Amino acid sequence: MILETKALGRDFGGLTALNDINFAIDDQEIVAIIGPNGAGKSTFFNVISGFYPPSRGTVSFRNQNMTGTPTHIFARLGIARTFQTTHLFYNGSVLDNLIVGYRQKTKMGLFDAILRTPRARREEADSREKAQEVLNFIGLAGISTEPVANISQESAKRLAIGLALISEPRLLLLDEPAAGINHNETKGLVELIRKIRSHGTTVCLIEHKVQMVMGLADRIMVLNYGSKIAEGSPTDIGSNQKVIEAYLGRAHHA
Amino acid sequence: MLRKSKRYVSLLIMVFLVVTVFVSGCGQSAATGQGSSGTAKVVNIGWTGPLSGGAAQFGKDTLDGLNMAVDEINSAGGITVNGQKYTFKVVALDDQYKPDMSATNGRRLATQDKAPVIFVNHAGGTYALQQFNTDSSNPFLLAVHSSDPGVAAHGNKLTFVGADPFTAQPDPYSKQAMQKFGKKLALIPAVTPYGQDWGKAMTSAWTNNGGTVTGTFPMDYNTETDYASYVTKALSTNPDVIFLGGPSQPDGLVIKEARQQGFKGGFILCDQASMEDVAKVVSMTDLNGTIGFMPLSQLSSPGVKKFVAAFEAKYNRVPTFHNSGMYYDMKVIAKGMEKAGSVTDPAKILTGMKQVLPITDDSVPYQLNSINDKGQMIIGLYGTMISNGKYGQPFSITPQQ
Amino acid sequence: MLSKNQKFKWSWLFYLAVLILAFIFPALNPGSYYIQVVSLAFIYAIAVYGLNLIEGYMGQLSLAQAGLFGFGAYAAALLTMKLQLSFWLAVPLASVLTAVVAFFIGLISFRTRGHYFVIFTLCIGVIINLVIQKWDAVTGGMNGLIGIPKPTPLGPISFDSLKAQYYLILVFLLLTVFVMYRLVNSLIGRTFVSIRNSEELAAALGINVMKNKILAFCVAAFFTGMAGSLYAAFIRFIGPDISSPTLTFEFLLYLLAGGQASIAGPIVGTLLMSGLTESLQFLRDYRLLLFGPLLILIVKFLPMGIVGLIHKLASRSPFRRSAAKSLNPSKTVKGEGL
Amino acid sequence: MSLFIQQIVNGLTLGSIYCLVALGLTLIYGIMEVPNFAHGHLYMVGAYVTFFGMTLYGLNYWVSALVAGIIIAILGVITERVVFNPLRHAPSSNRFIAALGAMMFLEAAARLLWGADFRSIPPVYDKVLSFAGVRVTEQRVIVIVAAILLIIALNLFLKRTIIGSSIEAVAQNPDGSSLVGINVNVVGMLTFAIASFLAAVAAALAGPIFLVFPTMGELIIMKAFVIIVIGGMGSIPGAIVGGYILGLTESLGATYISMDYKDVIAFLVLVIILTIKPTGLFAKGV
Repeated sequence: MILETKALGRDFGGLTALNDINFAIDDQEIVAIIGPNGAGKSTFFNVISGFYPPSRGTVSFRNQNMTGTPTHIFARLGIARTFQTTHLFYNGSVLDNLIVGYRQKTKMGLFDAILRTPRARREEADSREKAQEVLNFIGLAGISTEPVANISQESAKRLAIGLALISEPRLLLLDEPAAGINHNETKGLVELIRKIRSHGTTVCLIEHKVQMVMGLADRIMVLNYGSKIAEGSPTDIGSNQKVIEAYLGRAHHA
Repeated sequence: MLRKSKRYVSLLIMVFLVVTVFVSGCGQSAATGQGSSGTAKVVNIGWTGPLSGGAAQFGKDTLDGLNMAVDEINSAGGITVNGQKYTFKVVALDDQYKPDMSATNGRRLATQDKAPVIFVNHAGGTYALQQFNTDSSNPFLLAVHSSDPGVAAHGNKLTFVGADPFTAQPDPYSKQAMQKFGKKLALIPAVTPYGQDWGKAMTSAWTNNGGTVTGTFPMDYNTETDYASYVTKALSTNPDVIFLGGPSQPDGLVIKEARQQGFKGGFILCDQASMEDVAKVVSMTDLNGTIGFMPLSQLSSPGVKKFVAAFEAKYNRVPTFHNSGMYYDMKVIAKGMEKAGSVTDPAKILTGMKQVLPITDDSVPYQLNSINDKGQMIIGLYGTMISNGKYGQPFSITPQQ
Repeated sequence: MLSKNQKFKWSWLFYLAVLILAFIFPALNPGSYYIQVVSLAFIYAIAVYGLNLIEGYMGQLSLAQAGLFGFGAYAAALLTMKLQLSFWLAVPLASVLTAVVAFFIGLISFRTRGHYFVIFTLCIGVIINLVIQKWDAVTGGMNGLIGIPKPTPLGPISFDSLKAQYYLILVFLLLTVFVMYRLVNSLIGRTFVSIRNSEELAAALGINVMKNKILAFCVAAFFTGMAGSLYAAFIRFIGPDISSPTLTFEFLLYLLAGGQASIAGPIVGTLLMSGLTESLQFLRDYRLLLFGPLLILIVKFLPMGIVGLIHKLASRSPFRRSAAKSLNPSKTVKGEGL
Repeated sequence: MSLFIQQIVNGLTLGSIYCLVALGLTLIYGIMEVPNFAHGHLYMVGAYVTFFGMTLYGLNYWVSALVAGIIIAILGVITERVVFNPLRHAPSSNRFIAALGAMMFLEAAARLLWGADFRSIPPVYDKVLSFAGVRVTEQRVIVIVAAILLIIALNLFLKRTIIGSSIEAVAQNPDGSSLVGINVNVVGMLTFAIASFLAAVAAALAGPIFLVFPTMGELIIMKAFVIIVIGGMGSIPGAIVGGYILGLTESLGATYISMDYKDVIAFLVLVIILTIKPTGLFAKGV
């Protein structure tokens, strides 16, 4: 078990966005979280990646209670995440974008930077090397010098994942990785996610493309109105009456 | 495409706005200085002071006087030094009241324009210029129009202060006010250095004459929006007389507010305010019992009459004391150059200026007595008290030599 | 971002030429007026480099900069006048003190974000200005401080002449540019830029956003304070005006005109605007009338200033066109931060 | 005691002016997310228009005030169109900088066209009312009463009219309201018009008591920012309460605490409040 939430809840003002979620992610699993719009998926993600403190309950990562830990510490302990909107650093090339991802592993300070101490040189070389390595891994080595503003949506998605991977996280949280890309590109992405898992990283993703999730995930959690309504293997979920109702019910309302 | 064209529209509007204001304003600015005529050589006279920013009006007031003096001298054929005719040209640079810009302007006037004399009308600029006006490479005479006694106090050998130090005023003012209203004084000085020094001088003059000070309420006349709370507080100490240390119009509003809150006593104005401007915002009846600088136009000496008439003819308005300062300073400088036989050596010019004093004829509005060893000119100035809605008789506030 | 590519050699050559020009400039005998203008522009440029780090690279618009400039100036002036410290001790000490003050300001002000941060820092600037005005016992109040000593001679080198002072200021400027160059091209500089682009992503990458913001603010304050202390020793008279928000707005104008988030921007902008201010002397009030619309036009049409424009023109060649596009910061607004 | 009451009256007068200016500022911020630094300068231009209306064209005081309101409202709309609207999607610091630019322009233009000297709007209601040892001019009473009436009118407008409630809707959710058919552009212009109108009327009300000069806007805008940050940027009740609090604090602070550090107090209060609550006292949303 790598991550566990107990009775997790989160309120906004008077509204309950998350209610009493008990969930666990095992080592080297691919887990997906699905649910209709507004079901609380993003809130759940934000809580387990440290962006929102929970209103109730606990999050523990590798048996360590994370409640009250600052966001950047989540990342340093090994939880990396991507965002729904692809946040990339538009100035600079694909390679440049990746380098800063390695910052958390480096120790150089102000004076190292100004005086270019051996440590600064070594760490900058490491970052570059690591970035190159990740580029190869995510399959963007060919466009490493291309300015980010020019690359395709798919490459941007891969790059965002690469940025999360460069610090070698134990748990990777992907927020709608396949949004805005076509069917073929989605296939490629699925391959990449599998490859990430095979290198020892646990993956948890939110996704709208149910079909993709069914083929990819080991286990699925379904949220509706902030509560967990189902959890299980893709086949279990596919036949779960509550899940079908939740999706259809919403569809009827809309 | 739509977005793009919108951007150009807004660009056009903006350019249009700039051009409009530009063109509408350009007509107002008149060219200063005159070209040389005949065989006369031109001596540049430098000026640095605020022409933009909050103090721009004060800057323009002093510059007008200087321009008028130079025009008069030039149209009379200039000055003759060692057989050579010279005319003057004013080179005025804006420093926005900032000392570093005064310093930059000073360098420019001294080296580019070879000005032997540079006028400045504020203490900060004076201090910045005093750092290098005696440098052997480009020395120049610093002609300061400020009644701040500090500017002459630093022992700078090439500084000429063409206005009386204000320290001469509090004593006669105190005597007048005490006699008429009583011995209790409240002060509302400005927070500026000048205002605070004035407040201190006023306090010591008042107590030396046997009065008591009920309270001091320093006010930032430039940033305060509503003077009422100061007036209320000052009045709560029951003074007989209130000293005001601000510029004319704010002083006027304070007086009006005080009268409206029921104050019946007298006021003393510092010399930053001119009574004629104060009277623009408050009625003469409310001003009864106000003591301050005698308005230039109310004096009846031939020198004043001549100056006022000439100024009105040239600028189409009645001059105040501030308009006259650099006028008579320039007259003294021109005469000093002739006497010294040099238009380039500032030390000689200053010595020459000392030798041409006193000037008591009608070429200058005030009697110019002497220049002391600190470069401070001693002038015969007058104060007055308003009573029955009219300016009273002038009384002398000439400092002790 | 700058990295090892072939464009470099050309720009180095260009920078070398500029450097040589800066060194031989007084020898060309331009007259003390021009030396004065350029020296003053150099001093302001140092302060603008500070603003460039915090606003340009970090995206945090601090309007407390003139307050910090004033603080540095008064600190240096008081250290030399009251404690008789030598210039060489007073300047670093004043700069460090400014950074320390900035540390505490940063600790509080970075709790706020966006417009609140801007207004908060503006208020800090106003408070510093007001305290300088009112605390006459130490600061001389509105009178200011007169007669600040010239830079202490360094062995046989004296700094009495204007030319010597010019070189002194130039050395400080070069030091500033060097440090800034090293900083922004390091991992730390990348970290700052990542925070500008998206505080969320930076935090998700394990970057301590608060700590980095404070670090950048302190470094910016160090140089701003240094500029202030050089100003004090150069003009030798200081008054409360040098800490007024108006000066911050001028710094901002210099920075935007030159181009934010570039190493050349601050010096280009400051020299250009100082030159423009001087050469437009005859326009007086109209000059100020131009600066406002200029600011708006720059923000709208030239968000990366003159330097950005030059980059854009230089990269009009077919393969570099895209790089220019990526300089447009409006594309980086995905983050929550400023 | 009469000192206290006198200062309360002074504080209320000042607070009324602060209120009207801060209301416009907060309205603009709430709708457009623009920290309009030029707002104080629109107030200044409003004072000049009133002044010239009365002295040059001999208009009645109230007519001049109305004319000033309308002219400044138009000027406000122009500012919105030319300066802020094109920057709607730019980073927020750019809008801030553009506002500074607009401010510099207006101040320089005013100084150029009308000179730097102080002017004063001729007093109309100069009679002194006296009760219980307190003396107040009619003009001050007018300022206080008119401000209250304007605040009520603004609230009625926002709550009771369709246009007004659409302004409120945009303030609460700019993206959502454009979906339900409210023209965000029109609302933006209307907001600027109303805010600028309020500023100009405030200037006309204050004119006979205060002085008119090109930098008068700088002082009031700083205070107005303090008010709306204290009150929560975008909050209308916050601006009203904040305005009166600051006016009273200033007049009473000057009396009972320190005249020297009176201005520091206002900014210090702001810093303390933001230190404790980084989003202001009555911030809307999170």
